Amino acid sequence: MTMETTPKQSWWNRIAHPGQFVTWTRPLLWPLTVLTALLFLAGLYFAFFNSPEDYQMGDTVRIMYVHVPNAWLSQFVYGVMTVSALGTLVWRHPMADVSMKAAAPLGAMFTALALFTGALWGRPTWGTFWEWDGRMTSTLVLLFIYLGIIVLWRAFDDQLRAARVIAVFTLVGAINIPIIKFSVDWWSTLHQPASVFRADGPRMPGSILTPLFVMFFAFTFLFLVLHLKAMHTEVKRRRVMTLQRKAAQGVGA
Amino acid sequence: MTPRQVFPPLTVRTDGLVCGRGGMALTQELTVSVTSGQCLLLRGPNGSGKTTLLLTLAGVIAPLAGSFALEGADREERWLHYCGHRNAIKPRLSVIENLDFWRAVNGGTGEPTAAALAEVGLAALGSLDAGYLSAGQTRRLALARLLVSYRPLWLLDEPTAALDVEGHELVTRLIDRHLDMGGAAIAATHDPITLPDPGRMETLVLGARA
Amino acid sequence: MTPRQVFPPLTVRTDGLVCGRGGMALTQELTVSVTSGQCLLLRGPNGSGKTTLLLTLAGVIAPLAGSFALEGADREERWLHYCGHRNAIKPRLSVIENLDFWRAVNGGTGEPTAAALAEVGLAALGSLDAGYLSAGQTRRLALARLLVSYRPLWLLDEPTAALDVEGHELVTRLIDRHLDMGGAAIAATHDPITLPDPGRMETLVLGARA
Amino acid sequence: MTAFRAMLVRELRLALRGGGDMLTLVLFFVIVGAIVPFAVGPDRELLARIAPGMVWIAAFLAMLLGLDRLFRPDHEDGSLILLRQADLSLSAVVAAKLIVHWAVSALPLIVASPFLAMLLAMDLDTFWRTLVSLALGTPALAAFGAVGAAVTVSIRRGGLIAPILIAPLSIPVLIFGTGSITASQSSAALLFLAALSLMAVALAPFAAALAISSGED
Amino acid sequence: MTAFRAMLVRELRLALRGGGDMLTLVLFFVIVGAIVPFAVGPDRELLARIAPGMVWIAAFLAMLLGLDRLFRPDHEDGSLILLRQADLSLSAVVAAKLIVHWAVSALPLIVASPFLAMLLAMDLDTFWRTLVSLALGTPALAAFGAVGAAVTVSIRRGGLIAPILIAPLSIPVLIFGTGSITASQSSAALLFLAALSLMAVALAPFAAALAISSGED
Ligand code: HEM
Ligand SMILES: Nc1ncnc2c1ncn2[C@@H]1O[C@H](COP(=O)(O)OP(=O)(O)OP(=O)(O)O)[C@@H](O)[C@H]1O
Ligand SMILES: Nc1ncnc2c1ncn2[C@@H]1O[C@H](COP(=O)(O)OP(=O)(O)OP(=O)(O)O)[C@@H](O)[C@H]1O
Ligand SMILES: [Mg+2]
Ligand SMILES: [Mg+2]
Repeated sequence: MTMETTPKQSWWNRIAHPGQFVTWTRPLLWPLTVLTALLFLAGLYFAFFNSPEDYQMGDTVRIMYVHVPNAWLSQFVYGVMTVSALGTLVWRHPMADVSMKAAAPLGAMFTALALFTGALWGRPTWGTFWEWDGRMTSTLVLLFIYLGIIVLWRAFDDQLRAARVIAVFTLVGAINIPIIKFSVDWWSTLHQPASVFRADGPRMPGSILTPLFVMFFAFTFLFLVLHLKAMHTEVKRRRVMTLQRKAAQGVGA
Repeated sequence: MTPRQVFPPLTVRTDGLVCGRGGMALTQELTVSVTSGQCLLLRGPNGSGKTTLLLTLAGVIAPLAGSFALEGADREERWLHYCGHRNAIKPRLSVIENLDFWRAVNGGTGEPTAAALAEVGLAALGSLDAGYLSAGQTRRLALARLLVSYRPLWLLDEPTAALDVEGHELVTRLIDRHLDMGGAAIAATHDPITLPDPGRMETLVLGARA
Repeated sequence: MTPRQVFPPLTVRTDGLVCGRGGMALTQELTVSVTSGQCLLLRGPNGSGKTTLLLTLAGVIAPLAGSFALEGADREERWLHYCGHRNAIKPRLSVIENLDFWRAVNGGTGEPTAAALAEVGLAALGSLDAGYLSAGQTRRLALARLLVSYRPLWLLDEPTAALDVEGHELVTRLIDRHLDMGGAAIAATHDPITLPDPGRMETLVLGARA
Repeated sequence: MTAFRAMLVRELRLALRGGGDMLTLVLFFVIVGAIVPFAVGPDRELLARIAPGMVWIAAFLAMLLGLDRLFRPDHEDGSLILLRQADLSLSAVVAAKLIVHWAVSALPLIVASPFLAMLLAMDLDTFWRTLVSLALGTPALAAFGAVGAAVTVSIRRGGLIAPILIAPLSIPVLIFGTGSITASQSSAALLFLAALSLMAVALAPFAAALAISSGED
Repeated sequence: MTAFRAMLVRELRLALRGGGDMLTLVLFFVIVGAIVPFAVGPDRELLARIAPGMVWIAAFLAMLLGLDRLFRPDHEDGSLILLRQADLSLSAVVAAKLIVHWAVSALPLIVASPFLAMLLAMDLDTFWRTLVSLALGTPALAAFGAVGAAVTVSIRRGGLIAPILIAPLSIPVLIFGTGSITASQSSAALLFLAALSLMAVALAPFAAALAISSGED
């Protein structure tokens, strides 16, 4: 990763240099962490003490405050990856591939959480952990795509080279995800599963919406913090690797 | 039989080009230029970065720093032949089929297939499965690829590898003719190539093995 | 450091050996014998059957006529090293892992891995993925295989291919030492190999290309 | 002989002279069909019900078999580097490979499908619909396969990764493929299928070419 | 380090490095399993019925996918010639390759089978039977595959022979495999599977070694 760092650039070019990126963004890390913590405190308070039980689901409705934000993030993160992929391919921005790589495991995690909480939720409401309901299914497929990308990252031994290739695949995936969602919905309406709780069925009173939104921001900020942290570690990892290589060859000289 | 000066005058110029593998520099900053009718010999111990440099010029590996450019050739048409360690010869295709394919794909601006085969001394084996060829014969077939379509710049990676004495002369003859036609060549080699006119040759020695 | 005369005296004797490919004879009837401390150089143009002959002696290709035998070595233990055009080096295994594997599989009677690597000049690259090695470095690694387990007879197919000048000397040195130890070698080569004591070398020129 | 045709001919020759790949495909395809009855038991109308799905799964899995041979050999013997220098654009190269890949891996399946239909006790009408849906859908499968193969070609052992990448992308094909056979609004499904194939085949060459050229040697 | 262990370690490293690692392998099966409902529809008890067949087909596919990489790389880079000169007997070499091939293409399936069971709505009993039948049957598949692969590399045009060789041998394994899960007298089927695997694994190394060493380079 080499770029001619001409002095006095725009912020864009400044963060283009990995080292500078780290120094510039590290100050952001702590405030963001604190903010996230606060949001979670507020959200959890609302969720547990300040929102009514659901008339038919009882307390299990509270799972929703975790489930929905995760479900949303599972798609949001892929959006982040798509933008990063564009950044890698079009603008060849050096930090773009770092961000792309850092986002993948997070996306997988949030998607898995959405599935998990959903499954937990499904047990009391549907009497089964897994139902081939459209939205759940497309989330599952999304998880597979995330895992595929992670596997891809692990498989390349030259990360710089990997970035552009994986960017291509990420974009292909981005084009396909809507198609997949659509097809899966078509499919699940084709053979309607027995008794699916239509998630958006009961209209939600404000008392449910407020905590939902707070949690929603809490999780989004959580992602931002983790993403930033992961990018920093990735930059460090690459530095170490090049140093090791240099050392390995230095011996021979 | 080959027309003289078929290529427009051209110059390959690198400035501050640093190539390397896996993010590590192998060469120091190279600022060289090769013009029509010149052949640059890359010498240097094993692992000194000859192949890497050639691949960089071929656009396969991104340079670590600096840049290179070809002046005088028009952008749109492909302007180089790369002949690497691996011969890109397909078993299960006959010798002629192999060559015909590359001739068609690279734009058959050069000699006809049969002539090229005769030139490299494979005339008799045209219909043999290329997988049966001996090491040197395979190399000769790879060289024939340079003849069936004219490109101004040749990047040769150890062109004489596995070739017999007569084959060494063949390579010198081919390069010489290519230079006559106004082409340029960059050849990485261990055993010395000497053109009839030494003035046409320059030698670039790459650093000792890192 | 290497013991002198570790091998029992032995002789490779062929009588009326005709080898060829696809049912076609490539060589005339060969009746040669190579004994301990001798090196037979196979010369000849591309496609003249050097590799074929070596593969025949290695028992990979059945001779068209005649026979060959190794006298003096006991039947049960493997008695030859073959080092062919292809290097049998695995990417995704580090240099050391590659060599260690062959050492274990061929019975590690020879030098320890590290020593062999240092010998061929790859000491610094031991932990590198072998797929990253340059052509010459790969060749050197293939040669190191001959050192990690002693076998009386070496069949070398263009051992100096892709090697730099210093590498040529390396090959001569290795062969010479092998002969010192009472081994025998048959080497097909295009660029001349000259041992310090020319009396140890014989040359067999195979027929012109069919 | 134009460059593109030369590319086609070469790929075709290599594929046909290579030997068993096509045979393996067809046999695998048929074997899948042969196994299912043992799994679900002799219940004919149940068989007939799952038959379309089985055909499509078999087709999908069979198409995975040939993938590793799409770019890897050219990558390993250095041809890919040279093809990047060719007058023919890399995407055209991929297109040619795509066409041939479809011809040697999907066509045989379509030819073999009567056996499958027999084994799975399809009625004639279903069978015809199956043929049509296969013909319309397999190009998309091939295209996604090509992308997956291109992305993994510079990995030294891409073997199993490609299928993992391809499978999620192929799900719509499977859904609409089976849907176009069984579902009530099958014509709509057929349309989707055709559209999907068109889009995939149109985009795949460029995506694959980009992946190949950015994964350096 | 004994020669045989060295061989095992080498094969394992080659298999697991560069994209072949366990996550990939397991993921592969999970995804193949997850594909099925999209084709046949999410009907739970229907899924449950075809699950055994699907699992076995996935196993078969994985075996086939890995086969090409069993001997060909060693054949093409010249390792096979050298292995013929090794102190280790060629049949031992094949045995090592066979073991590793099974380990990387059958074991992951067994690891992944709980997920498959969930996705395909198997009940616990069926699940256990599936595990047992897989553990007993897959060695046979691997062994037959190895012989076929050996023939492919050693004989020119061997590509045609291999599938014809593998298919008929594998079909009984698949049939009894699925049978042992669904059928009433499953114990008999299991016995047969075990016997088949034993025989195949015992004979395959020698057959394959013979094929390789008799095949000219
Ligand atoms: C594995 C199981 C499940 C998965 C993968 C899943 C996935 C999703 C997804 C992808 C969304 C959409 C989020 C968005 O549109 O941004 C969502 C929203 C939602 N889900 Fe689930 N879900 C699951 C189970 C459930 C269950 C069992 C319930 C209720 C009993 C449920 C109730 C909801 C609700 C209320 C929403 C928010 C309303 C809406 O976005 O329309 N989900 N879930
Ligand atoms: N990913 C990598 N990490 C570290 N070193 C690498 C990597 N890839 C290649 N190398 C090193 O870079 C060098 C490649 O050199 P190159 O192949 O250009 O040598 P060469 O001059 O062609 O040698 P030869 O004369 O043997 O062909 C080798 O020393 C190799 O060890
Ligand atoms: N199946 C076959 N049918 C006909 N001819 C064949 C067949 N296989 C190989 N040949 C021919 O046999 C010869 C093989 O020669 P061999 O590889 O031994 O040459 P060599 O002396 O090693 O040449 P080099 O110096 O290039 O390595 C080649 O001329 C090749 O064309
Ligand atoms: Mg080189
Ligand atoms: Mg030879």
